[in-house]
Amino acid sequence: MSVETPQAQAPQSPESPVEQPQPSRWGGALREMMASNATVIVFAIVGALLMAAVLIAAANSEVQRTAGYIFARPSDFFSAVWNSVSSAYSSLFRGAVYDPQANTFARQFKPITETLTAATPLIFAGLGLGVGFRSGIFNIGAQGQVILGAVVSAFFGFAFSLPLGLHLLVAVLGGALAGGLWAGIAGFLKARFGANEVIVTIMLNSIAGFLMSYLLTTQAFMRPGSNNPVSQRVYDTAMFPSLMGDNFRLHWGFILALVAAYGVWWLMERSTLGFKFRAVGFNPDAARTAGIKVERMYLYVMLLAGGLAGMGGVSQTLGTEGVLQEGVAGNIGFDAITVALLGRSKPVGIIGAAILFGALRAGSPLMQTASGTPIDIVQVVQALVVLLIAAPPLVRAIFRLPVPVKENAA
Amino acid sequence: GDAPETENTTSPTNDPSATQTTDDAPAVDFLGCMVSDFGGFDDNSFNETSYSGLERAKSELSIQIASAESTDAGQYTTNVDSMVQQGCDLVFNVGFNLADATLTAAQNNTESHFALIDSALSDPETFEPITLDNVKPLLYNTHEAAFLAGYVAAGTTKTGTVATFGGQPYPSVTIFMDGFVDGVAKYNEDKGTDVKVLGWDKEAQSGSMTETFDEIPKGKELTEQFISQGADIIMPVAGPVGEGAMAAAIEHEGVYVIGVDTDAFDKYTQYQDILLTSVLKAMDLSVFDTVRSAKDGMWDPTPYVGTLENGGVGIASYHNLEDAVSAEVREEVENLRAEIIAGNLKVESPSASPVN
Amino acid sequence: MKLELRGITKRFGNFTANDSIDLVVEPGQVHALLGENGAGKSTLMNVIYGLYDPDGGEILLDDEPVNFAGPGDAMAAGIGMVHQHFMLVPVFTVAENVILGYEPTGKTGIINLKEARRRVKEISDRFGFNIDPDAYIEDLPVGAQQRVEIIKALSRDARILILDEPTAVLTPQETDELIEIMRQLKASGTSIVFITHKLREVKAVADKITVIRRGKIVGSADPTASETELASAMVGRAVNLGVEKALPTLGEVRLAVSDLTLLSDQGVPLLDRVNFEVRSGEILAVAGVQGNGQTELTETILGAHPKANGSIVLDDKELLGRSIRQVLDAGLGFVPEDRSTDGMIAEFTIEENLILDQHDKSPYAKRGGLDLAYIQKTTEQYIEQFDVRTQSSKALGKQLSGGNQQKVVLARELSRPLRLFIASQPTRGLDVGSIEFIHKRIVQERDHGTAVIIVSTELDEVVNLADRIAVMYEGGIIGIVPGDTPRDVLGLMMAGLRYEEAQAQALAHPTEITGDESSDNTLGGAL
Amino acid sequence: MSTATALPTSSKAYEGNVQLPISWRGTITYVIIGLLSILGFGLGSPAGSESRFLLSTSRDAVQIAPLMIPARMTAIILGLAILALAAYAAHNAVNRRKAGVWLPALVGILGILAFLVWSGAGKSESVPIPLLLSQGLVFAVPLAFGAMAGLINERVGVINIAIEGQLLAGAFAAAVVATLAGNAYVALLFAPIAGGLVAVLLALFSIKYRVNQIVVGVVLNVLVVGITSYLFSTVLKDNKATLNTPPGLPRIEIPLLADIPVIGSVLFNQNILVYLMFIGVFLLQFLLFRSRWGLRLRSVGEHPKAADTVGIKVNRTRWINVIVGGAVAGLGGASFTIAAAIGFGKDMTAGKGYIALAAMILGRWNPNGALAAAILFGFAEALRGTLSIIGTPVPTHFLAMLPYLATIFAVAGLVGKVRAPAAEGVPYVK
Ligand SMILES: Nc1ncnc2c1ncn2[C@@H]1O[C@H](COP(=O)(O)OP(=O)(O)OP(=O)(O)O)[C@@H](O)[C@H]1O
Ligand SMILES: Nc1ncnc2c1ncn2[C@@H]1O[C@H](COP(=O)(O)OP(=O)(O)OP(=O)(O)O)[C@@H](O)[C@H]1O
Ligand SMILES: [Mg+2]
Ligand SMILES: [Mg+2]
Repeated sequence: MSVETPQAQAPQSPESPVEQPQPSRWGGALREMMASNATVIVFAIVGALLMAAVLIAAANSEVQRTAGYIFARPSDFFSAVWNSVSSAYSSLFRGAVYDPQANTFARQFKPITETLTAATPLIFAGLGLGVGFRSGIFNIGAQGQVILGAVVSAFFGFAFSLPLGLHLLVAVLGGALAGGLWAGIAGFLKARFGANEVIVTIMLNSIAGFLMSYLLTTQAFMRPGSNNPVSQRVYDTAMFPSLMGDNFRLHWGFILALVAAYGVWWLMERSTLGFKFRAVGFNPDAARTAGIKVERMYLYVMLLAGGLAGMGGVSQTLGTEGVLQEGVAGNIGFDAITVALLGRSKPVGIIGAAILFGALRAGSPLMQTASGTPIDIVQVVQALVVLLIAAPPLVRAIFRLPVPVKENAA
Repeated sequence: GDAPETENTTSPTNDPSATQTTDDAPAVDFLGCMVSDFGGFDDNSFNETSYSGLERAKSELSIQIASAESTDAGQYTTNVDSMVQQGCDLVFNVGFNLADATLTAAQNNTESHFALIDSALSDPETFEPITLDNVKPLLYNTHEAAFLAGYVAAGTTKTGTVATFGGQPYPSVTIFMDGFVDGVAKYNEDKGTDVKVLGWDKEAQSGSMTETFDEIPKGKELTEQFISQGADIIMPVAGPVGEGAMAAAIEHEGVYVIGVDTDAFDKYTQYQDILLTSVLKAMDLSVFDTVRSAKDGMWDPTPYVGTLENGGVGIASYHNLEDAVSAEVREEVENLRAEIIAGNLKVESPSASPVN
Repeated sequence: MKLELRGITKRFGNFTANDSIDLVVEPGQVHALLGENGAGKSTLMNVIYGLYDPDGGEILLDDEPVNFAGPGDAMAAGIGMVHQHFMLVPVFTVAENVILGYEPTGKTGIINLKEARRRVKEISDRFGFNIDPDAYIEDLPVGAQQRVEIIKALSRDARILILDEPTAVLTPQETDELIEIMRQLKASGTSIVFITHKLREVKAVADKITVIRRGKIVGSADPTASETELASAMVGRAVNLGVEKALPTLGEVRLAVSDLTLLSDQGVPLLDRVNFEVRSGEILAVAGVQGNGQTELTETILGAHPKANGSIVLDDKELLGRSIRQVLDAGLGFVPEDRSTDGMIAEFTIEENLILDQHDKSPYAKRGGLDLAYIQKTTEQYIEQFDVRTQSSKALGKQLSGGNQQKVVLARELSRPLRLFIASQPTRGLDVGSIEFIHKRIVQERDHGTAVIIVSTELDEVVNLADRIAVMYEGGIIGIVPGDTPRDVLGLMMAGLRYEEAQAQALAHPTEITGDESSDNTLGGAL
Repeated sequence: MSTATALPTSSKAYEGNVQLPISWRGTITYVIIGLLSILGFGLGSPAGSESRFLLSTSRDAVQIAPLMIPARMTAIILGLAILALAAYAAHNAVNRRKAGVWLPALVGILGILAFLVWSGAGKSESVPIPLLLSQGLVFAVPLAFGAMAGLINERVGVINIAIEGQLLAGAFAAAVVATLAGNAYVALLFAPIAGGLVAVLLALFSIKYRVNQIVVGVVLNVLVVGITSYLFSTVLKDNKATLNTPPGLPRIEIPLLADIPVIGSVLFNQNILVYLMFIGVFLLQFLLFRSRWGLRLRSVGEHPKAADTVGIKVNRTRWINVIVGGAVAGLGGASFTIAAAIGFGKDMTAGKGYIALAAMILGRWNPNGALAAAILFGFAEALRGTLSIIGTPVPTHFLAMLPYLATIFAVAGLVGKVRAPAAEGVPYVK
C-alpha cells in the first residue's frame, strides 16, 4: 500500500509570487488571510459543528417532541433546537477548554489541562506513525505498540521497587522498548521476507490485545485477592510527576511528548539518519543506489515508530491512569493514524491534530452528561470535524473562500 | 403538553433529558447518575440492566437522571468526575473497571454519594477491602442462581451434555459459569449420572470464550460446535453474542438456551420456545432500591449483596418449556434454593466478591 | 488532414508555457518541432491532444475549429499521439494496451482477445514490427514499448500523428525503421508532428521545421539548413555538436572485471563471463541494444547484485561482495540509467539531492546532524559550476527539467575525488546545449585521470566520447573495438555479429542515417 | 534498482559453470513441520489413545459413523508423509525447480490434520471435520466480500479503509429491511445500497476533494459506527420485535451434490450468500481480467494518465467502481445479520473490515487469492472454537490469536513481497 507522500501535498505558500492584480491593499490582505490555512481550519471546525448541530438537534428528545407540533407552535421547536445545540456545544467547550461555571479557579481551567492530558498519548503515537509514513511504511500497528508499551511499563511500575527517578526511567524505557520491539517484528518481517507491513501490523494489533487480556488474568498482574483483570497500581516512584499539582491530571508525560516532537523534528529534518529515512520513504530505489541500506532502515524506522507509540501506552499507565486494565489503550493507536495524517506527518501538525482530538475527547463527557447528547453522536461530530479539516477545498466551496494562488497552478 | 422549564443555569437542569419528566409529577430535586464501563448502556448485560433500574427510578420516583457512557478505560475518571461536577446526588458506577475511579472520586468528594456495581472497594496499595461512608458496593452472588440453572440443565438434558461459554474471562462472566458447572456436578452427585459440561473447567478456570461481546455470529458458530459435540442445553454469558447461541439452537431440534442477567424470554420473542430459563441478576432492582433510599435520606453504605434469599439473583420461570423440565427437577430446584438460602448448601466461586 | 493552430496560449499558474503559437501542419507533411528542454513542445502537443485546455487560441482541423474536452474527442477527430513519457500500463499485455479505450467486445462486455491480437498483428506486420501481442509491457525493452505506442496510435486510424521524442530511446536501426514508417505514413496522407532533439533525424525526414524557444515560435527552417544552424536557433547561442577531446593519457589499469556472471532468479544468465579492463584516463563506452546486460553490468559493479560471480577489482581491491556503500567509498561515481527512479529523489530539494550519497560524510554531517549552512553553500557553488537552471537551491528535484535534473546527478557524482566513473545514458532526452556541457564534463573527468565507463544506446555519443568501445550482446561482450569504429559496424555488432563479420557486412550494405557521417559536425562551429 | 532489462530473447543454452544458490527455505520449513508432527503430535499423543473424528453433521443425508483414529500412529504417518514431501522439495531445490502452490498447501493440510489428531487424542469430544470446514466458509463470507470490495477499489486506485463501515452499514440495513419485509432476500437488495452510500462519501472526499484516502476511510468507519449505534440505541433497541428480528436466509440444498460425503453439505448446503461469495469471486476474477470493465478499471488504478490519454474518464471510472465496491461490501455485511437470523448489534463487525483488507493483500489483489486467504482465516477461527471445547492446555487468549498468527505466517512465509496497484491512493489531477 502506498501512502500519499506527505511532503508532496504540503502547502507551499511562502514563495507564492504576488503578481496578482491587487484591488486594494486591505482587500488583498483580507483575501490572503481568507485563503490561509488557519482560516480554512477555523471554517472547517465551524462547518463541522454546524453539520453536527443537525444531528444533535435530531437526537434531542425535546426537539423530537416539539417537532410533533411544529406547525402549531414553531417557536417551541426552534427554541428546543437552539437549546439542544447551544447546550451541547457550550458543554463541549466547557469540557475541553474553559469552564466558567465551575466554582473554583482551578476547576475553571481544568478542562484545557484535560485536553492536553488526552492529547499526550496521541502525540507520542502520532509521531511514531508520522516517522513511518514519511519513511514509506504504512504502519497500522500503533494500537498494538501502545498496548505493549502500556503492559510493560505498568509491569515495571508495580512489580519492582526502585528508587525515585530510576524507577520511572526503567519503566519508561521498558515500555518504549516493548513498543519498539513489537513494531520491530513487522519491520523485521518486511526487511527479511518482504512481508507487507499493513497485514502484519493489523494482525499484531489483535495479538497484542489478546496478550494483554491474557496477562491480566495472571497472578503476576492481578491484584492479590482479586480476580478482576485490573493490574495493581503503579508505584508513585514510577509515575510521571504531576505538572500542575494534584488537582490536575496533566503530567510530565506531556512535556516529554513535546520534547519527543522536537526530537523527531530534529531527527527527520536535521539528522543524517532522518535523511536516510526520508530518502527511503520517497524513493527506495534511489536511496539504495546512493548506498543507503533500505531494508535496515525499515527495521530502524519500525523500532523507532514502535518506541514512540509505546510511549503513548507509557503515558497512559505511568501518567494518566496508573493501572493496566482492558481498554487502557482505548482507541489511541487508530486515532493516531488520523492524527498523523491530519498533521501531515510533521511534528507541529501532529501536536495540533492531537490537541484537537484531545479536546474532542475531553469535552465529550460533559457534552454527554450536561447536554444529554448520546456518546455515539459525539463520535459522529468528531468524525465530521476531521473530515472537513482534511478537505480544505470542500470548506472553501461551502464558505466560498478564495483559493490560494498556488493551488490553481495544478 | 409543555414541561415547565427551570431557569436555573448552574444546576444541570438545562439538560433536556433530565428536565423532562412526566406531566403529572413534578421533578424531585434529586439527580441520579450512572457511568457505564466500556461496554456501554446497550450491552445487553450489566450496564443495560443497571441503567434500566435508573430509568425506572426516573419514572416512578420522579427523580432526574444523567448518564455517561464510557467507550474506553481512559474515560472512567473523566466521566465520573464530570458527574460529580454536574452535582449528582448519587453516582452509580457500573463494573469492577470503575472501582479505582470510584475510590478516587469518593475520597475527593466526600459529600457526594456513589454506588459501585459488581465490585467492592479495596485499597490499591494493601489490597485490603475497605469501606467508605459515601460508597455503597452492589454485589451479586450470581453463582448461586447459576447453580440452580446448572441443576435444571443437568436434569433436563437428553444427550447428557450441556455447555456454557463466555464473552471474556471476566469474573462477572465466569461467576455464572462456575455456578453452572457446580449445579451440574451437584446433579451428577445426587443422581449418580455423568452429565458433562463443555466450555468451562472450573478448576482450571479456563474454557470457551468468544473474546468479543459484539460479534454476534461468533456465538452462533461456537454453539454449533457445542451441538456437534452433543450438547443440547447451552448457557451463553456473552451479552449480545448470546443471541447467536439462540440462532444456532433454533436450527436444531431439542436444543435449549439459558439466558443470563435478565429474563431472555421477554427480550427475544422469536426464541421463546427454546429459552429454558434465565439466570437473573437483578441489578435494576438494587439500583432502584438504592436510589429510593438515598432520595429518602436513608443513605447506607453497607454493601448490598444480591442473593437468592433477597431476590437479588434468581432464576426465571421456565415459561413455554415448563413441560420439558420434569416436575421432579422443578421441585428439587426449589429445595436447593431453600437450602442455599438456609445456608446448608454453600455455592462458591473464586469470582464472587470477597465481601461476603 | 490539415492541422492549424491559431494563437495557442497555455499557462501554468504564472508561467506561460505556450505563448500565442501559430502553426500549420499540411496534410501528408512531416512537421518537425525543435526546441531546448522545457521550451514548451510537449505542452503544445498535449493541448492539441485535448489533455490540456488552452488558455487562449483555437485549433482547426481541415479549417474547421474544434474543441476537445479530452483526449477521447481528439482521438475521435483523428489525432493520435505517442507521448514522450510512455502512456502504457506496465502490467498489461501489448494487446490490452492497444485496445484500451476502444475494446473489441460483444454485447457481454467480454473482450474478444482474438480480435485484439489481430489488431496488433495487422499493424505490426504492416510495418515489420515483430511485436508479440501477449507480451507484458514491463517485460519489453523500451524500443519495443515505443513501437507499441505507435501501434496504439495507428490502430485507431490517426490522420494526424504526434510523435513526441519517439527516438530518444531507440537504437540507430530502430530509428531507421521508425523513419521509414514515417515515410510510409506520410505517403498514405497522414500528417505527422515530430519532436526530437536529434538534428540528424530532423534533416532526414522533416518537410518543415519550426523552432520553439521559451514558449514562443522563434522561427522556422528548411530541412536543408545545417545542424549547427538548427542547434543555435534552438538554444539561442552557438553550440558545439562534436566533442573536443585530446588523446587520452593512459595510466595504470584501474578496473579489472573478470568472468563476471550474473544469473536471474530463473537461472538465465544476465551477464555471461564478462571480461574487460579500464585504465586510468580512459573512456570505455559500452554500446549495445538495451536489454543485453549493460544495466546489470553497471549495477553489479555498483554492488547491487551481491549474488554475482567472478571478480571486479578496483585498485587491487575486490569489489564483489561489498555493499553499495563500500563500493561508493572505494571511489566509484555512478550515474544510473534512469535518473527519475534511481538517480534522484523527486521530492527532495536540490541540496538534498546533491548530498544523497555523501550526506553522512564529513563536511556535510557533524555528529549525526546535517550541516545545513555548509550544504547550502556548496550546493550554490555546484549550481553555478554546473549551470543548473533553477530559482533556488531549495527547489525540489521534480521542479527541474530533465536536463537540469541530469546536471544535478552529475554534479553530485563528480563532486568528489573518483577512481572510477560510470555513467549510463548520461544525455538521454537532453537538448543539444545540455549534451554539449555534459560531454565536456565527462572528458574533463577522464583528463583528471579517472577511469570512465559510459553506457549509451546513442551511437553519436558513444563515438564522440569513447577511447574504446565494448559492445554487449546477450549478456556478454561480443567485442572491444577502437573508439573510431564506424557506426554501421557498431550497429551490426549490437545485433550480434563479431567485429570482422560486421566490418564485412557494413561494407556491403551501408545504412541510411547511421552511416551518414554528417559533414557539418564542425568542431567549435559558430554562426 | 530498475529491472527494466528483459531477458535475452533467444534462449541460448547457458554453458557457464555458475549456478544459482540452492534455496532451502521450503525444505527446512517442511522438515520442521514433519518433525513436529512425528515428535510433537505423534509421540505427544498418549500411547494407545484414539481421536474421534466426525465426518458428517446431524444435517447430512448420509450419516457416516465417527472415525476412531489411533492418534500416535496416524500423526506419525502424517509426519512421515510430510517428510517425504520435504524430500521431494529438496530434490526440486537441488535441481533448481519450483513446485506449485500445491506443495505448501498439502504440507499445511497434513500438518493441520496431525495437529487435530493430537488435539483430540484420548478426549471424549470429537473433531467435527465437516463443521470446521463449513464454519470456515461461513466466517469467510464477510471477509471475502470485504476483500472483493477492497480490491475493486484499490484496483481502480482508491484505498478503501472504509470496508469496516460498509460491512456494518450493510449488516444494519439488512437486519432492518429483512425484519420489515419479513423476507431476508429483500434485504439482499438493500444491504448493497447501504454499503454504496458509505462508498459515495468515500468517493466524494477521496476523488473530488482529494482528502488522504486513509483518513477518509478511518473516519468513515467512526461515522458509521456512530450513526448505526445511535440508531440502534434510539430506535432498534426498543422496537426489537418490529425492526430488529430479521428472518434468516434459508439453506439451499443443491440436489445430489449435497449428498457427497464429508464435503457435500459443506459446499452445497449453505445459504445463498455463501454461493454468492463463490460466484462473485470467480466472476470477478474473470471480469477483472477479461472484460472491458475490468481492463478499464485496472488501467485507471495502474496508470491513470495512460487511461486518460485513450479517452477513459479516470475520475468517473473511479466514482463508479468505488460505489460498486461499497455495494459488494454492503452485501457481505448482510451476512452478519440475515445469514443466521441475528439482529443487528452495535459494532458487530468488530474489525472484520480490517481483516478483509489483510485478506485482499494476502491474496495479492486477486479475488481467488483473497478468497483463499479469507477461508484460511475463517478455518483458523472455527478451529479455535473446537480447540477451546476439546480443552487444550493453551489459554483461550492464545487460541484466539490463532487466525492472526496463521495470517502472519502465511504472509511472511508463503507470500513475501506483493505489488499493489501502482496508482492506488493517489488522487488523479490532470
Ligand atoms: N504540469 C505542469 N505544471 C507547471 N508547469 C509545467 C507543467 N508542465 C509543463 N510545465 C512548464 O511548461 C514548460 C514546457 O514544458 P514542456 O514539457 O512542454 O517542454 P518540452 O519543450 O517538451 O521540453 P523537452 O524537450 O524536455 O521535452 C516547462 O518549462 C514547464 O515550466
Ligand atoms: N511543478 C513545477 N513547479 C514549478 N516549476 C516547474 C514545475 N515543473 C517543472 N517546472 C519547471 O519546468 C522547467 C522544465 O520542466 P519540464 O518538465 O518541461 O522538463 P523537460 O525538459 O521536459 O524534462 P524531460 O527532458 O524529462 O522531458 C524547469 O525549468 C522547471 O523549473
Ligand atoms: Mg517534451
Ligand atoms: Mg518535457
